[in-house]
Amino acid sequence: MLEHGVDIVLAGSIAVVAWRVLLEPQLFRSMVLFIAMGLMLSLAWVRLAAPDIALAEAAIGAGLTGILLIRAAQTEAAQEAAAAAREAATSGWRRWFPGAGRIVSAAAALAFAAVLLVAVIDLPGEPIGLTEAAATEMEASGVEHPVTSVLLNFRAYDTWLEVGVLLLAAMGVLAIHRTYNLRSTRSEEHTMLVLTWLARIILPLAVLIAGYLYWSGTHQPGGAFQAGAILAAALVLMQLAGFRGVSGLSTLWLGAGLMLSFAAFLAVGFIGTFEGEFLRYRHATGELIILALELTIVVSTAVTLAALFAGAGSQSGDDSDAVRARTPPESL
Amino acid sequence: MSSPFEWLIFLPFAGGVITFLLPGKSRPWLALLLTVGTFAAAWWLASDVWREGPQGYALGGWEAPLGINLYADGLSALLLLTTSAVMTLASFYSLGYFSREAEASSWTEARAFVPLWLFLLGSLNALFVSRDLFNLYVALELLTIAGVALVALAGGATALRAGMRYLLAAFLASLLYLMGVALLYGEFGVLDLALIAEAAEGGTRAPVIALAFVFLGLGIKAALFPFHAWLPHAHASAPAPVSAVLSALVVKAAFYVILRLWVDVFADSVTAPAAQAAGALGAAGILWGSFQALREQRLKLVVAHSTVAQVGYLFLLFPLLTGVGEGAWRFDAWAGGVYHMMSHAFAKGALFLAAGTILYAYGNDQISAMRGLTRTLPITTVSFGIAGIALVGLPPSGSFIAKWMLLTATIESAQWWWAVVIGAGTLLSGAYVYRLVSAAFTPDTLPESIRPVPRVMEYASLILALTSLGLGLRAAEPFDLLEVGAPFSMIVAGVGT
Amino acid sequence: MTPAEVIAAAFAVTGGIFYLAGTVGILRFPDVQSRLHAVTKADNLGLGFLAVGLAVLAGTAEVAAKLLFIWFLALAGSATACQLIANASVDDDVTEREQADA
Amino acid sequence: MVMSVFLYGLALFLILNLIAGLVRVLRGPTDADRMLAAQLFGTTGVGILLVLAEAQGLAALRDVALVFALLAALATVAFVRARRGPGSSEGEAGG
Repeated sequence: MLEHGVDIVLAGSIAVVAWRVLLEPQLFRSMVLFIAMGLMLSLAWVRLAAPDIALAEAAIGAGLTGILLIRAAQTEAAQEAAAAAREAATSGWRRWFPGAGRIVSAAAALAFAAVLLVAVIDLPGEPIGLTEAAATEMEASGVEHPVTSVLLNFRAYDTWLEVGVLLLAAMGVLAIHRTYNLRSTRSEEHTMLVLTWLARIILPLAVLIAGYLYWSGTHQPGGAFQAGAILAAALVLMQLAGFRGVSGLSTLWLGAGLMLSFAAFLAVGFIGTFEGEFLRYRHATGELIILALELTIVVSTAVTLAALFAGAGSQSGDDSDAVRARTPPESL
Repeated sequence: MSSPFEWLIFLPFAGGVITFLLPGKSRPWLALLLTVGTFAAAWWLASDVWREGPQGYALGGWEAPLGINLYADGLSALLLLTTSAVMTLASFYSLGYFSREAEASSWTEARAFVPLWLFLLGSLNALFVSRDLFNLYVALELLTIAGVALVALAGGATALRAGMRYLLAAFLASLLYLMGVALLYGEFGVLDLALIAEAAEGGTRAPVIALAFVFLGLGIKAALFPFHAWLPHAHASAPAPVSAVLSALVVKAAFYVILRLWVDVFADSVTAPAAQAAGALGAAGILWGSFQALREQRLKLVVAHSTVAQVGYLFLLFPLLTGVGEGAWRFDAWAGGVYHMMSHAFAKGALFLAAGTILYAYGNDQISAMRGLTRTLPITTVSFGIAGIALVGLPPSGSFIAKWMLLTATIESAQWWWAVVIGAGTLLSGAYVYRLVSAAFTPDTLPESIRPVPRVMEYASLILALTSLGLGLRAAEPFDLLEVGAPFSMIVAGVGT
Repeated sequence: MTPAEVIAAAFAVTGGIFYLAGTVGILRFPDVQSRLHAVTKADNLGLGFLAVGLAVLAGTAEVAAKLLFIWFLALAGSATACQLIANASVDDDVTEREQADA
Repeated sequence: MVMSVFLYGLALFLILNLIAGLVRVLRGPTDADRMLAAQLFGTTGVGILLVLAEAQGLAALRDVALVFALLAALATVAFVRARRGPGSSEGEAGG
């Protein structure tokens, strides 16, 4: 009985908080509400008995998203954009119909929710899918956790390309900032003792916990992406505390860190073609290969996410390239 | 590595990794080599398909439903060939385009450009051989992120804003598609397209809402009117080779997924009213895009708006295929549509490259500034003219054949209103192409300073333009290839079942 | 209910009361510096009692150790965070006063 | 059975606490207040996760709590570090 109470309160508050996040005129308030929503979403995954996703949501939602949003919200550009949006919302025809935009978007969202509800109700009642097939073949995959065997063996190709998506995001951010060298980014002052203290405590523990999640991924919820996200958060904390985090890496090492996992999949795939098909590794070596690939995912995820953060913060660089990037050329 | 599938995936992605890690002036040359290699792999796959019929490949040795399977029939093979051909020529072009030694930025641009470029090629290949609903999602994501990054590479506020808009639109589209995929998985319990097609046969299990999500998401990515607003500025602000492949290939990739799902997988589930609606949006796109192209003052924006119009033609396929009986016109319509995809890919690639050359030489791309182009850049003028002919669909271009087949299908299936739309679109495109060509042929005092243009840039666009023309002269082989694994057979259609 | 469950429930309820106190504190106290106490003292104690209760309930040393570790992490994190917030709010106050003087 | 009801009741109570804390985010008045509320969410969230781990019998949820506890302070650190110049992050009063 009470568990339904938990679910109803949780679902209702997620909807309300999401609504406030969207409508909140003040940027910072909206961001803090968004962080709270991330926590609630993680709880929702818990209630859906999906600890793998709850872990990912915790590592990325609680750690990195919050940091990125708060930093972004406090830049002057963001404040100006928010002010301009507020201005636009109260000018022109909207002055005559205050709240018209809200009503329209609310109606659209409700209609969408209703359609989605109908679609979900229409689904066949009995659980179908590939769960059983995955369980039958799990022995041949080399690991004992079904999620890992799907991600790292049956559908390793998808995972590889997803690693590529992450990599491309980082490459894109670095390309936009016109540097593959994060050493030029502004580093924080080393003044806050408390922060140094925190970084000294958190860093080793983060490595420990990431290692634990990585290792446990072979037989229980956990895994490489979550471990990588935690390490990334630790790297960002280092940077914020004034240490050289990922921005201490040279161009070559940064590139190697970003590429490691994608290249490792590529190499494993290539070797697999001698045995049969691309990405084939189902025999005795399966577990070793999966562990090795997961380790590369940990490293690359950590470096990539941390580089996204460092790259996004590199706007204050003063080299001529960055200046050029901000000045629009006469025509395009 | 004994299968062309392996090379198609391996070559571009390995190239992306290597060119990102190893600095050196040879980078663009390596990219060129790899695009040529990819073309060879596509040719290999196409000849396998030609001789032995549709090809399959089980990644990791795991057969569907558990694993991911690749698949190629005539349609995939033709699109793979088109992709690597256009990208090879655009790579040639970029050798010249990024060699601006004088500007400090050229090095960073080229350095960022080559790996992203190869990743884009890899994701296009991955998409055209995929036979898995979720794998298609991943390939689309990869494609989108590479595309956005390449747009933003141009630098400057305009390009960044355009890239951001592109990203947001594509992101919304991805989420819609993914939601549809989740619902389809809930309905069918598998992700493999062939298995879903089996389960959906007869149309008794038609998850309408899921399909609506999927097609809406893909429609946004394919810039179907009225979801096209992100396209013109994104395509016009990018560096020239990027503009070319975005308009020629990336938009088509999303359309390819629609086509695959519509005719191969859910043929019995889609309804005639839905097909008419898709056709109507396509028609609106043709008219609106052409109209905007007529009003624009900047060359690249004209060409970009024209893409919105040309994508519209593709959506006219669906009313000609769905719910109008089993007549011979169905193969005509289908093959005409696919041929239009290819022909437009080459023509639009040529136009964007030529526009980039003008921008490169003149420093701006105002149409009014194009005067005297015949004297300053004669080869570019010629490629402009030829690509223009192909775009309008005059004989002997490939578009002419494509439009002819579409027109035949509209008449035979007694849907004359689509013929009116095709006619009006052709007239409008004739008008905007004429506007450009006449500007080029207007003699005028030459601008004071013209930056010398590397020859390779001019010839790359010329070859692309000639290819789009050649498609009209040698149509037999492509059509035969297209028939391998095709949902509508020419022979069956000929018998008139 | 077994005696262990009764003890566990008692600890957990105590933890809940501290959480409630924390919430009341952050809502009712007059300024940032006072509200800091809600987090640093009440909530952390709440989590501590809760962890002890759940450890008793789980009954294994392994889980108990993990719960204690989690509590320690939360303590370290919130202690630092609150110190940082306190610093920031003091800066704010100083600025306000300077602005008032000017 | 009794224990299960008790644990879910406790979880519900903690969630309501969390929701009540949202009021402070809306009211402010300074950004520091809002950040403080976020910190409170972290501690409460860890508590909820631990209770649910016991109630649902999913040991893996303790790992989720562990990750939250580890990373809870990060947003605050970013907040303090990103403040540029005094007064710039001053929120408007009321809410």
